[in-house]
Amino acid sequence: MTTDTEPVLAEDPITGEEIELPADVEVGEIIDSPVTGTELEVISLDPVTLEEAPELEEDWGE
Amino acid sequence: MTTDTEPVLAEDPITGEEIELPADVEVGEIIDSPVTGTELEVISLDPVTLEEAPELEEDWGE
Amino acid sequence: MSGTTTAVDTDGDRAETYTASVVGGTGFTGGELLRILASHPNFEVVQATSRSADNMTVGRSHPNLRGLDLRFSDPDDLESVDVLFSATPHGVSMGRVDEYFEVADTVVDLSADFRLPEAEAYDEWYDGHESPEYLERAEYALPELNRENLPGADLIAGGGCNATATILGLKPLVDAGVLGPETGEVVVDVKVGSSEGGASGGAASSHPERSGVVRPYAPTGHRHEAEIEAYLGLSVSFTVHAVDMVRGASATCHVFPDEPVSKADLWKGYRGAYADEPFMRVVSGGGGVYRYPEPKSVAGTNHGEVGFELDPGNRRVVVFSAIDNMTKGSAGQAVHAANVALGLPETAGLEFGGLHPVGSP
Amino acid sequence: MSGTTTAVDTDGDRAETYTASVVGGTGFTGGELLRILASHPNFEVVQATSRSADNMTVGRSHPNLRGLDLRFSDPDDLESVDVLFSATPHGVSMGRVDEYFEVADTVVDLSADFRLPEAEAYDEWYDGHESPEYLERAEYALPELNRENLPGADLIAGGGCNATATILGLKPLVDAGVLGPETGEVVVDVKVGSSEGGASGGAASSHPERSGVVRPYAPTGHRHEAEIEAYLGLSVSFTVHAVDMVRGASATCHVFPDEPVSKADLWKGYRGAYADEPFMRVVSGGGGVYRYPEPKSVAGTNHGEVGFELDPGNRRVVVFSAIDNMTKGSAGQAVHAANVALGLPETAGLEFGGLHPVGSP
Amino acid sequence: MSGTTTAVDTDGDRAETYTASVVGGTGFTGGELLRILASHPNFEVVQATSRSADNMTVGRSHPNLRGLDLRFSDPDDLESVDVLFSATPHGVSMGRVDEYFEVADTVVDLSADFRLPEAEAYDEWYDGHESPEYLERAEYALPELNRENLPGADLIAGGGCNATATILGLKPLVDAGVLGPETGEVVVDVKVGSSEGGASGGAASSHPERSGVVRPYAPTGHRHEAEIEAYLGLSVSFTVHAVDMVRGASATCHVFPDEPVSKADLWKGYRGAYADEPFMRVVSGGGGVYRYPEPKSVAGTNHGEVGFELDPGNRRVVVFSAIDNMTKGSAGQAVHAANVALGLPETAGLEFGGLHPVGSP
Amino acid sequence: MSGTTTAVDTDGDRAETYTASVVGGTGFTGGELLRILASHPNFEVVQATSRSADNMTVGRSHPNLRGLDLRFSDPDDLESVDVLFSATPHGVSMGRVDEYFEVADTVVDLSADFRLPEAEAYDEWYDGHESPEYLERAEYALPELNRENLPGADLIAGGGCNATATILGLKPLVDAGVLGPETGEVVVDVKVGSSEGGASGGAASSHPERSGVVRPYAPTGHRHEAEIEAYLGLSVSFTVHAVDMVRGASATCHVFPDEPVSKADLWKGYRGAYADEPFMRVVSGGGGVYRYPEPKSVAGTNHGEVGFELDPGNRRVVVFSAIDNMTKGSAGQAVHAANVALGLPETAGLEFGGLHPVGSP
Ligand SMILES: NC(=O)c1ccc[n+]([C@@H]2O[C@H](COP(=O)([O-])OP(=O)(O)OC[C@H]3O[C@@H](n4cnc5c(N)ncnc54)[C@H](OP(=O)(O)O)[C@@H]3O)[C@@H](O)[C@H]2O)c1
Ligand SMILES: NC(=O)c1ccc[n+]([C@@H]2O[C@H](COP(=O)([O-])OP(=O)(O)OC[C@H]3O[C@@H](n4cnc5c(N)ncnc54)[C@H](OP(=O)(O)O)[C@@H]3O)[C@@H](O)[C@H]2O)c1
Ligand SMILES: NC(=O)c1ccc[n+]([C@@H]2O[C@H](COP(=O)([O-])OP(=O)(O)OC[C@H]3O[C@@H](n4cnc5c(N)ncnc54)[C@H](OP(=O)(O)O)[C@@H]3O)[C@@H](O)[C@H]2O)c1
Ligand SMILES: NC(=O)c1ccc[n+]([C@@H]2O[C@H](COP(=O)([O-])OP(=O)(O)OC[C@H]3O[C@@H](n4cnc5c(N)ncnc54)[C@H](OP(=O)(O)O)[C@@H]3O)[C@@H](O)[C@H]2O)c1
Ligand SMILES: [Zn+2]
Ligand SMILES: [Zn+2]
Repeated sequence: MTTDTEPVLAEDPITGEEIELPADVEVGEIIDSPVTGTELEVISLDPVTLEEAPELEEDWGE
Repeated sequence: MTTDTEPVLAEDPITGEEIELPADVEVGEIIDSPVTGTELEVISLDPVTLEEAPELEEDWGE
Repeated sequence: MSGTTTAVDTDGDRAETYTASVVGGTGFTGGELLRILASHPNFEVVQATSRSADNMTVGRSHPNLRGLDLRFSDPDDLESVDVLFSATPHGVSMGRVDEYFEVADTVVDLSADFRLPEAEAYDEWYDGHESPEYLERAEYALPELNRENLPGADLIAGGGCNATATILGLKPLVDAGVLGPETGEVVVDVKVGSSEGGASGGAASSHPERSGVVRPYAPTGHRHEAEIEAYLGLSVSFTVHAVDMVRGASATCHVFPDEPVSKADLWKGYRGAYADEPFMRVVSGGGGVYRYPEPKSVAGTNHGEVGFELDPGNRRVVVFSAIDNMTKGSAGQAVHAANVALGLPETAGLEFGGLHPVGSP
Repeated sequence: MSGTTTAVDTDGDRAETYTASVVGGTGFTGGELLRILASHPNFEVVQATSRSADNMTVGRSHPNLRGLDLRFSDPDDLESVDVLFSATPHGVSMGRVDEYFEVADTVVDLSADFRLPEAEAYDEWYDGHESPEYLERAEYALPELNRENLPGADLIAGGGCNATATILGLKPLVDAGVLGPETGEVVVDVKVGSSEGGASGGAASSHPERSGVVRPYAPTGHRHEAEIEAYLGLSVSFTVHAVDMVRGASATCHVFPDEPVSKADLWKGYRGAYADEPFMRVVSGGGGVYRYPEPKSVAGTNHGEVGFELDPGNRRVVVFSAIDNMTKGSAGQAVHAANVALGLPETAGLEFGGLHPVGSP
Repeated sequence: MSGTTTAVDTDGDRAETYTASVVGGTGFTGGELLRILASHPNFEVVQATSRSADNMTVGRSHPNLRGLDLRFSDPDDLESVDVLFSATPHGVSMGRVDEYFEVADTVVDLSADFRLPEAEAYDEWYDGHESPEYLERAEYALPELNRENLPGADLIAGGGCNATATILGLKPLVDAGVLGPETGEVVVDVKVGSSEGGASGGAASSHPERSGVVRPYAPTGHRHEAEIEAYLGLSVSFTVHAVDMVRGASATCHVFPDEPVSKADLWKGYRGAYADEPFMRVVSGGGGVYRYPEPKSVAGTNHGEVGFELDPGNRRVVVFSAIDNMTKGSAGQAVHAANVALGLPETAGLEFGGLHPVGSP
Repeated sequence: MSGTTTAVDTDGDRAETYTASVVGGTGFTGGELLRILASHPNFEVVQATSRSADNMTVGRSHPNLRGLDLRFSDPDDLESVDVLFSATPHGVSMGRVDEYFEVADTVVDLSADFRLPEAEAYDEWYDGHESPEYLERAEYALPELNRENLPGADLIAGGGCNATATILGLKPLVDAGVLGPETGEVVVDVKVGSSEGGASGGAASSHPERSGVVRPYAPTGHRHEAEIEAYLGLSVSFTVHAVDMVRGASATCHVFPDEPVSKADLWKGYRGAYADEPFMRVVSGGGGVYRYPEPKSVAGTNHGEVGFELDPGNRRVVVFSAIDNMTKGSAGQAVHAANVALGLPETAGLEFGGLHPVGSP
């Protein structure tokens, strides 16, 4: 995959593994972890810090 | 239900309850219990004695 | 022969009760007959026959009838009843009809054995007929088509499910003169559920092979064409597809009238035809999810839905007709006809109005 | 407040008729309530509400109710009735219950709003409760559990469908002392149909995504655990899966009794528990295709089926329980409870016995 | 503009690799494009766009692509590529086509925006066209119809799925002179799966409402008629039904030739037409369960099956045609056309042959 | 005995090609083997046997293999091959294994005949064993469990599909010491599709009876318990339900560890266990529609998905495991094992990644 800007690195809050995120992530954005699929909220940039996003149960459930 | 011949009575081998069977049951016949649905084999007549029929697993299973 | 008994119903009224038996009680339409008759206010079920499940409880075959205190009996040991319903494969009833009339006053047969008025038609579409002398005596069961001849009839022949859907859809056009033997091609493209094949299905009706299909199962030459020709006077181009539902028959009829018709004409014709019919509904356009007839809307009921649409140029009328093959297409139709024949209220035993939502009905 | 009217039924008898309305009439359980009430001998439907389909015919939402001459009204314009049924999402009724009692003598709520006896449980499992003062007054609808407290009740709380299936399956074991708060793990593995999600489903309930699934939709932490704990006194390990059917909830309960039990014990316990219940059947083993409880056998009906099997070493009891979530699991249970509360025959309006064969019900 | 790169494949050969992006990557056909391109030996996927899931992984939308290391990007940030595939709703591409050609050499559009050769047709069947100047430049994607014009084409318009099924079924008859503009009525009765409605389905496509249906969803006036007219020169009577499958489009065409044809003629015509086609199969009669074309037989593949049957009187030819709407009916057809346009092996990336048994595919 | 041939592949490289035959070629897993082998770069199919369809084309049974130029042969006329795959009902291979080794160097058996290491287990769970001398020689096929013993193995025993799903789900917990023979109850609640029953299904697997079910088909005493015990050293409480899909097996395992575990522990254990496995994915939580393992996500592929969730109190771990019974659960596993045994690339012939959307796979 070619991109104009390099991906940024961050730590996966669940597994502690280093993960790659797109260069243009913003504070408050919800993004899924490439390791666990968990939805993460971007808490801060530089360095990028992530936190598990509150689950939107109703969004999915029956 | 009208029938020409009266039903016969027997003891359900699982629950001990008295059950009604058709008048024309024969030894060796497989018949289902009206109480439990279990398949029963007619072991003897007069009085009618019943026993749980060996399960034909393959008949049903996947 | 069993005399008609006079029962006292729960409200203290006097009402007719007729005794009835079902030949072919393990089958799908036989089970449906038992279901309807068991809760019918004017019928008392005497026997249900089976060769393969003789002496077993009816609920073992039909889990919805577990509450019924009845065991299958041998089809050779028929007791006297008022009405004998037969739901056996084609060819059985024509060989046993004399016997049936020895034990019953009225015989209602769900197979094709007495549906066609002419013995020749059996030579052409089936393997001939063993008891052609009964053909004239038989009345076609569908009340929407043949109500006037049913009262007092003692041999009633249930219609084919695909034929029923087609006849119900096209009859108003025939009556209105929009469609006749001289009109051009009438294409009838039918979609049916798996219960139409009966309880004894082979490899093609196993779940892995039958799930999710759109399968041309009668591309041409389907025998129900003969019924449509006999009762509507039309030769139609008929094709049947199996689709993934259990109950239901849906006929889409493509008609090209000689003279242009308008939507108002069609509404008038269809509403007029079915206004007094207790089981027919015209459904055509409108809002929401269910805008045209579909089997889901009538599943489990004796209702039929018909509707239509016009091509932009008014050149083609598309008629949609949907029934449940197990009720309106067979067992329900048979009981409806019996109700008419015996002078009972037409909807007796057939009041269930269906469910929503319902899956593959 | 509307007085109870005394109607004259078609047979000339005098019978109680109660007026009733349904809040949430476009919804799935609201539609099911309307279906049942419309053919119930003792109810007359006055209103069905909808905000989104105000003034539209009821049949536009529910094709099985096309014959019903009724249009949706605004939920803010409630007329006085004897019984008000509410079938809205969780949280609506707790905010409107005062209002409901202004127009109705009896309120039957299908949501979770009044199911749990303690306000604290709402803090723990939901987002708290707006009208905790009603919690004591409310009676849990399930007659098999709470029949003695229903007569005369004026606030009835319908059970959750998964909780209902579980409670019906396990209660006989609790009553027999086989299972209690001290017993080891009880695993309840539930499989449900898509109607459980209601009419307003999102992406996960679209046909392409939802067809053919076995999808863990509530792996842990399902709110129905609270109900089971409240009414059976058991803490269970609860997991719910979506499977490909529209109607139905099936609970498989894995129980490890401290003391060995025999099959005869189990038959005795279950038969004893449900012998007099008009809607419960014990189905366990036997021949044919339908040997254990399954949703197909009860689809469209208010019946519940329970059954069991023992591990070869008698170490584990597996209990199967099957209901239709739309009837026994919600609308049917609500009407059943209302029947008991008002002193009507328990099965009134709930006689439909189901179909065979039936697809994905 | 991105230059064509020359890659070294795993076997050490030199092979062309083209860069490609997909606009509309969360959609059903967009996901199918990504699936095919990701394992295509000659394509490298650069971007997949989404407005609603920007920056999320592609595998979150399409679980079969969890192994793909790619996140959605904003459709406004398109990078330069060799080939841009667009899989957006009708009307989007016609407004962005200039922009697309700024970033890509070749544009393959799956919507209806460039399918019809004449701008007037867009006025008649759609809401007009924003970029009519591109219509002549566009080539219809279906290689079986338009192979000779595809090499070098830089704007390729994917066919409609129902039109594709119909065209594949009828073209051999047209080529053989059995069918032409002067022939009488041609009725095309189509049955389609739920994926045809795309990923954003509303109430009618929720699982409870959509399961088990035979639902007339386009009784008359379907826009694909325009395509069939444009490419076969035939005006057909077209009706589309939704049935219970996810993938699949099946067209049953009822044709009444002026001159009698024989089965041998038909076999000759169809075999001749498709003998050299890598994706077409003629299936007509024979034994076993799968005797005629059906969607299950081609599910997940880029194959098309066609077959036929004659009425007893040879009056009518019934033609059956089955495809998977997601592959042969859209994404597969698009890649097939791109393969031809770029001079790649026709079957590259499209080799998957399907499964048996398979449910509702 | 057939010598290993050295073929020249399309790219001019030299690669091993092994000849292979399939006994039981009309069956479901036999058909799946043929599908995989036919497009496998290192296998050449020599024979597929059938008693019932001898001399018929393979495509007649399996429509996806219509392109394959092969006819069934009699199982008594086996030619020499490198690898013989046998996909017959339990009991056939144990009687013919000597014969198989006369014609083949390597035998891969998909039945239960060589799965269990001890002859006594066959006495307990089956009807004894005819060729117990082969049991030690046989290697269990599942590479995730037994990779180190497969290279060079000449008798390979494919795992049971339900056992495979369970073993894949629980093995990481066993390896991590969370679960062991001393841990309390492990409940395994399995849901399977109809293809598990094979092609010769009876009444219970007919479409009308099997559609839409949640049917307890092996309440207790399922033979796969023996495999799980043999290979994981765990005695599990096992219950299997039939649900409405064609392909797929989904195991939900309820585990109660002695020591509390955290989600991070679980992630670490599962990621660690499967990080290098080409076919395993950990799917647990996250957004979108597909948050946990489900059969739809792996349908048609050799992938397995596992995931987990914790009860609020961390008391219970729920493990979900989903495979396609026809691939990972039988034919795919068998080819995967053969690849390992013969030193071929593990994923050869098994690259298909699945579809989205897909119905009941
Ligand atoms: N299914 C439909 O939708 C439908 C619609 C309209 C009309 N029909 C017609 O209704 C009839 C029954 O159809 P079905 O679908 O219910 O079939 P089915 O499920 O196969 O049932 C046939 C029944 O007939 C019994 N039977 C078979 N041969 C018999 C014989 N020689 N003597 C006595 N009993 C015999 C069978 O039971 P045992 O073997 O246990 O005796 C079984 O109970 C057919 O003629 C069919 O064309 C069916
Ligand atoms: N589905 C089941 O199997 C099941 C089983 C047991 C219990 N329940 C419970 O029954 C209740 C209804 O479930 P359902 O499945 O029928 O849901 P549903 O199909 O989504 O229907 C909800 C109904 O409530 C109406 N509504 C929503 N918000 C409202 C408001 N603020 N004020 C007034 N009306 C409102 C909606 O109509 P408008 O938007 O048109 O007003 C709709 O008619 C829920 O509490 C559910 O938990 C459901
Ligand atoms: N489904 C079929 O069987 C089939 C067959 C033949 C042809 N087609 C045609 O293929 C096209 C796509 O169909 P589909 O079924 O894949 O639809 P779909 O599932 O609804 O997907 C549409 C996609 O387009 C994106 N999108 C919507 N509006 C957009 C806009 N204004 N700008 C950029 N992206 C936009 C959506 O994603 P975001 O909202 O996230 O951006 C989504 O990814 C349609 O034109 C359809 O007619 C479909
Ligand atoms: N289905 C699954 O998901 C699955 C998963 C794991 C393991 N397995 C195992 O794989 C094996 C095959 O299962 P299946 O589902 O493919 O069964 P199936 O569809 O019933 O096929 C069985 C095949 O064996 C042939 N056959 C039967 N008896 C034979 C005999 N005595 N000699 C030679 N051939 C015989 C049959 O063909 P003819 O009658 O034409 O000869 C047929 O081709 C079974 O042992 C099963 O336990 C199946
Ligand atoms: Zn479905
Ligand atoms: Zn299905």
